[in-house]
Amino acid sequence: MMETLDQLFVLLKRWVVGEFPAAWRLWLSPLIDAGAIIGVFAGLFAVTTLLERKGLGRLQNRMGPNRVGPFGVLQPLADGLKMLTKEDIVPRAADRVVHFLAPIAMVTPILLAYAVLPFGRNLVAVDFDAGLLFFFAVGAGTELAVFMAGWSSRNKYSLLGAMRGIAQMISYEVPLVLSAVAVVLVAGSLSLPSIVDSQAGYHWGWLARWHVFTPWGLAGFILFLIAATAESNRSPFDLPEGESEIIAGHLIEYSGFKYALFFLGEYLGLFAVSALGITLFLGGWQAPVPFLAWVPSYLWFGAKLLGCIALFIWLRGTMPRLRTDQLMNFAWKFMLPLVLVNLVVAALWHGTAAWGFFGAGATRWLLGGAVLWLTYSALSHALFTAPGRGPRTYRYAD
Amino acid sequence: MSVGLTHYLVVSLLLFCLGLFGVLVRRNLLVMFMSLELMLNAANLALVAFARYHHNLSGQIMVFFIITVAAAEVAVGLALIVALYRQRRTAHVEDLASLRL
Amino acid sequence: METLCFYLFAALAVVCGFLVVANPFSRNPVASAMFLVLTIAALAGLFVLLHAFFLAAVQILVYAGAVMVLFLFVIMLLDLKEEERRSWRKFGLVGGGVAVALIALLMYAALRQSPLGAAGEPRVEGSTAALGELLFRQYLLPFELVGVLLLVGMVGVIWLSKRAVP
Amino acid sequence: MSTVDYLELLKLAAPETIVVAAAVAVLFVDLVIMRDEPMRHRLLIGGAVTGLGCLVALLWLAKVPVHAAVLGGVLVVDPLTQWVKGIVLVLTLCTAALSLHAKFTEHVGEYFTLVLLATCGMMFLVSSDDLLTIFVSLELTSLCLYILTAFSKRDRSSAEAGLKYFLFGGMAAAFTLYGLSLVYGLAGTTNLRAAAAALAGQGLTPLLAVALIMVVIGFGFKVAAVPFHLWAPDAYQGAPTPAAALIASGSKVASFFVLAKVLMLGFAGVEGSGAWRQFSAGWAPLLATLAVVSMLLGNLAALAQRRVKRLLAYSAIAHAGYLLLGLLALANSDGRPEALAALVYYLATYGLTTVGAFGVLGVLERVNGSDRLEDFIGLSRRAPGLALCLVVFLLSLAGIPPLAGFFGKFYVFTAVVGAEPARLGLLWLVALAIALSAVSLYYYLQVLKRAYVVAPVAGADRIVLTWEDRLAVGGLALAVVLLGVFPSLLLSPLGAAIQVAGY
Repeated sequence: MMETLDQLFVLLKRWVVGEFPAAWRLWLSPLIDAGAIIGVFAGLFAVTTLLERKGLGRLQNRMGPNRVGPFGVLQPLADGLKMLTKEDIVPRAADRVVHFLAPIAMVTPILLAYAVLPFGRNLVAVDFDAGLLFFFAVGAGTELAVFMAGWSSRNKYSLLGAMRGIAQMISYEVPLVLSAVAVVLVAGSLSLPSIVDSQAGYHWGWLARWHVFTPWGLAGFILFLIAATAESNRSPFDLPEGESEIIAGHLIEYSGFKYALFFLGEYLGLFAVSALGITLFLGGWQAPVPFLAWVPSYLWFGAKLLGCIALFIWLRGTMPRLRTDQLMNFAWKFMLPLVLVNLVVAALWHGTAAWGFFGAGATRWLLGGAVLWLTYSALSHALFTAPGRGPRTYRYAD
Repeated sequence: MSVGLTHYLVVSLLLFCLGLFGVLVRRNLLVMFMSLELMLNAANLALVAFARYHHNLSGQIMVFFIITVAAAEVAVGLALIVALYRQRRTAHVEDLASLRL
Repeated sequence: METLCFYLFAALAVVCGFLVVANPFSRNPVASAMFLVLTIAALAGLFVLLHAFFLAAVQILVYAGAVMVLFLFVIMLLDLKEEERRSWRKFGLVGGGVAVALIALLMYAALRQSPLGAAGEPRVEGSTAALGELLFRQYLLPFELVGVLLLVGMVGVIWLSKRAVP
Repeated sequence: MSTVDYLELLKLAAPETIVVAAAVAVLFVDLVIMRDEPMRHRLLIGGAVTGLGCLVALLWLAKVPVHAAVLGGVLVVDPLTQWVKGIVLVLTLCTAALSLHAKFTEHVGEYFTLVLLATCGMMFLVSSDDLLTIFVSLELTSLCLYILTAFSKRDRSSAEAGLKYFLFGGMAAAFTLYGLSLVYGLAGTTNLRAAAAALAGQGLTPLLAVALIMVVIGFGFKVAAVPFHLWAPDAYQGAPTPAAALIASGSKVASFFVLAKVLMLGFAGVEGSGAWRQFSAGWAPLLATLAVVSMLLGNLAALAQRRVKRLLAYSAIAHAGYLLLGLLALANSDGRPEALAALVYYLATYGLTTVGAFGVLGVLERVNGSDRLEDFIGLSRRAPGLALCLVVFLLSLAGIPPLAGFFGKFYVFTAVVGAEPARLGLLWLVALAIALSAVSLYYYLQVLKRAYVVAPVAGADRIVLTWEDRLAVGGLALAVVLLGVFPSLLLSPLGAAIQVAGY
C-alpha cells in the first residue's frame, strides 16, 4: 500500500501514457513531465510569495498581507491578476526583440534544469549520465538573460545592474560548482539519481548517510547555500537588484507580465538550486530516520524544500545587503580557497574510506573537521581581523 | 537519406568557412574574435563526428581540450582589446595603424 | 526523427553562424554575440545527436556560461556605437566572399572524393566514465598543461586589463 | 587500460616541471616577498630565479640522459629532443639576461613567469608526438607570447602589436587545429607516427591534401613565412625588445622543430617533390613555394626598412625561407640524419645570433630611446665592444665565414642539394638562396656602415655597459664565433643524438 503511494505519480503517468497509441507515447511522456513540473513549481511559487511576505512581515514586527481572503491567502492571486493586467511598457530606445526575449530566456533554462532533478524515488524526468553538468550548463543561460535585460533596456542603471549581476553570478558559480564537485568525487557519478542512491542507508541503524553529516559535506553544504543565495540574487546578495542603489537593476524597464516572468524565474531558480542542494547533501528524497521511511519519498523532498525556502526567507529578513567589493572579496578570497580545501578533504575522506580500525570514523571526522576549521580560522583571520584589515576607513569621504 | 559522417563534415566545413569569412571581412575586433570561435567550433564538430563514426574517444578528448584552450584564448584576446581601448578608445582593426604594415 | 533533428540543428548552426559574421540587419556586436550563442547551442544539439552528451553539456557550460559572458562583459565595458557608422567595404566583402566560397567549394570537392562517405556504423558512446579514464591516463600530460595554460591566461588577463598605474 | 607510472613520468618531464616550478616561484617571490623592494632588486631577483630554473633544467637535461616514449607518444624524450630543449633553455636564459634592465614594466614577476611558461610550452612542443599535446603546447607558447608582446603599457604600439599578433596567431591556431582534426579523422589516432602508419599506401587523398595545406598554413603563420608573415614586423617592433628576442629565437626554434616533426612523421609518405621540372604533389613543393617567396620578399623588403627591429623582422622572414629549404631536405629519407642535424644547427646558431642582435638593440634602445638606423651612427666610438659584437651578429646573419651563420647555411644548402643527388633538382632553390644571401649582405652592411663609417654627431657620449650586458652580449658573440670556427662542437653531438633517436 505504502509502496503504491510512494510510486503514485510514476504509476499514474505510466497509466496515462499507456492509454494513448504507441506513436504518441514518445512525445507524450516528456510533455506530461514538463506539465507536471511547471504546474507544481508555479504553484509553489505562488505559495512562496505569500509565505515570504508573511514571514518577512513577522520578522519585521508587522502583519504582512491579510486583506485578500482569509489571512491573506488569496494575495498571490490578486498579485497575479494585477501583474497580468498592468500595461506593458517598452522604452522607446530599447532593442525591442531582445527586450521581449529576455524574460523568456530567463525562465526557459531554469525550467530545463528541473528535468534532471529527482523529486522522489523514480520521480525524475530524465536520468541523464551527466545530469549535474547539465544542470549547471543550462543554469548558465540565466546570465545571458540578465545581460539581455540589462543591455536591451538602454538604461544606465539597467546596464550597471546587469554588470553587477553577471559578475556576481560568475563569481559565485565557481564555489557553487566546486562544492558540488566534492560530492561528485565521493559519489563517483554525475547523475543526480545515483548521487541520491549513494546516500542511502543508515549508520548504526539511525544516522542517515547523508553527505551533510560528513565534515566536507557540512562545509560544502554551507558554502553551497551561500553560493546559491548569491546565484539567485537573494538578500544579502541582492546587489544587482538593490532598489535603494540602482533602482532594481536590470529589471528597471520591465513591467507587467514580463516583470512577472522575471520574478517567476528568480523563484524557480531558487527552488531549483535548493532542490539541487537537497539532492547533493541532504540525501535527496530519502527519509532522515529509518522508522519514517514509510512516508512517500516526494513528501520528504517537499518537506526539505520547504525547509530550505524557509531558511532563505529567514536569511533575507536577517541580513543587511553587502557592498560590491565585500561581495567579490568574499567570493574570491574566502569561499574559493575554502571550497578548494574542502575538495581536498573530500578526497581524503574518500581515500580513507577503507580504514577499519576502531574509531576510524571519529578519527576521519576529527581530521577533516580540523583541517577545515583551521583553514576557516586562518582565512577569516587574514581577511577580516589581521592588522590593517579591520573596519574600513573612508579615505575620500571625510 | 540517413545522416552520415559526410553530413556532419559538410556542416563543419561551412562553419569553418563562415568563420574565415568573418575574420577576413569584418573589421570589428569583437566580431572577428567571434568568427575565430566559429572556426574552432567547426573543428570541434568535425572531431566529435570523427570520434563517433570512426574509431575512438580521442577526438572527444581533443574537443574537451579545445574548448578549454579557446576559453583561455578568448579571455586573453578580450583583455588585449580592453588594454587597447584604454589607450585608443577603439575596437576597430582599421584604427590599428600606428604600426606600418 | 534523428534525421529531422540533424537537419534542424545543422540549419540553425549554419544560419546563425552566417548571422554572426554578416548580419544584414544589424552591425551590432551584441547581435553577433546572440547568434553565436544560438550557434553554440545548435552545435551542442549536434553533439547530442553524436552521443557526446558530456561534451554537449561542457560546450554549453563553457561557451554560454563563460566565453559569451566574457564577450558581453567587454561589450558592456566598451562603447561600441561606432561600428554602426562605418560602411561595409564592398570590395573586401565581395573579394573575401568569393575567396572563401572558392575555398569552401574546393574543400567540399575534396570531401566528396575521399573515401569517408563509406564510413561504418557509428560505434563510440561518449560515456563520462570512459572519457575520464582516457583524460587521466593517456592524456594526463596535456591535462596538466592546460592547467598551466589557464594560469597563463589568468596572469595575462589580470595584467593586461588592469589600469596602468600612473 | 594500463596504469600510469607517475614517478617515471615525473622523471621524464622533470625539466619542464622545473621550469613551471621556477615560474610559480618567480611569481611568488616577486608578489609576496619583494613587493616593496626597489625595481632594480626585483629585476635582479626575478632574473636570478628565472636563470636558476633554466640552469637546473639544463643540468638535468645534461645529467639524466633518458630515452623513452610514454603515454602512447604524448611525451617522447630522446637525445635529439633533449638537445633542442637545451637550446630553447639557453635562449630563454639569454632573454632573461637581456631583461635585467627592463624599463617597460614594473611587473617583474608576471613578466618572468610568462617567459618561463612560454619556454615550458616550447619544451613540450619539442617533445611530443601527439597532435593534441602539440596543439595545447602551441597555444600555451602563443598565449604567453601574445601577452609578452603587449606587455609594455607605456608604449602605445605594444598593445596594438599584441592584438595583431593575436589575430594572426588565432587564425593560425584555427587552421592548424582544423588540419590536425582532419588528420585525426583520416587516421583515427592522435599519434603522429601511428597516423602516418594508418595512412601509408593511400597516397595523397584530396582530404589529406586539405589537411596538409591547413597544417602548413597554420605553421606558416607561426614561423612567419610569406604570405603569412604580416604580423611579424609589427609584433617585433611593438614588443618589448627581450620579448621580441624570445619570439624571434626560442619560439622559432620550437615551431620549426615541431613542423619538421609533423611533416616528417605525420605526413610520411606524401612528401612529393619540389625538384625542377619534376614537381609532384606533397608537402615538399608546398614548402618550396613558401621558401621561395619568403626569401624573396623577406630580403627585398628588408632593404627598405629604416627601423632596425623591422629590419630584423624581415631578415627573420628571409631566414624562415632558408629554414624551409632545410625542411625540404628532410623529404628524402636517405640523407635525413644529416639534413636534420643541419636544420637543428641552423636553428641553434640563428637563435643565438638573433638574441644577440636584439641584445645590442636593447642596449641602444635604452640609451637612445628608439631603434632607427640613425641611432647606430658612431656606435664604434661610443661603445667599441658592443659594435664589435654587432658586427659578429649581423655578419653571421648574412652568412659570412667563419661565423656560425655561414656554416648553418652551408650545411642546410648541402643537405638540400644532397636530398636529390641524382638530378640536382633542387639546385635552383639553392642558387636562389645564395643570390639572395648576397642581397641580404647589403642591408646588414647598411647598419654596420652607420656604426663604423659615418661620423658621430658631436656630443654623443660613450655608452656605459652594465656587467649583465657585457656577459650576455659578449657571451653570445663568443658562442657565435666559436660555433662558426668549430661547428663540430654542436654538429657531432647532434649527429650522435639523431643516430640514437633514430629519425
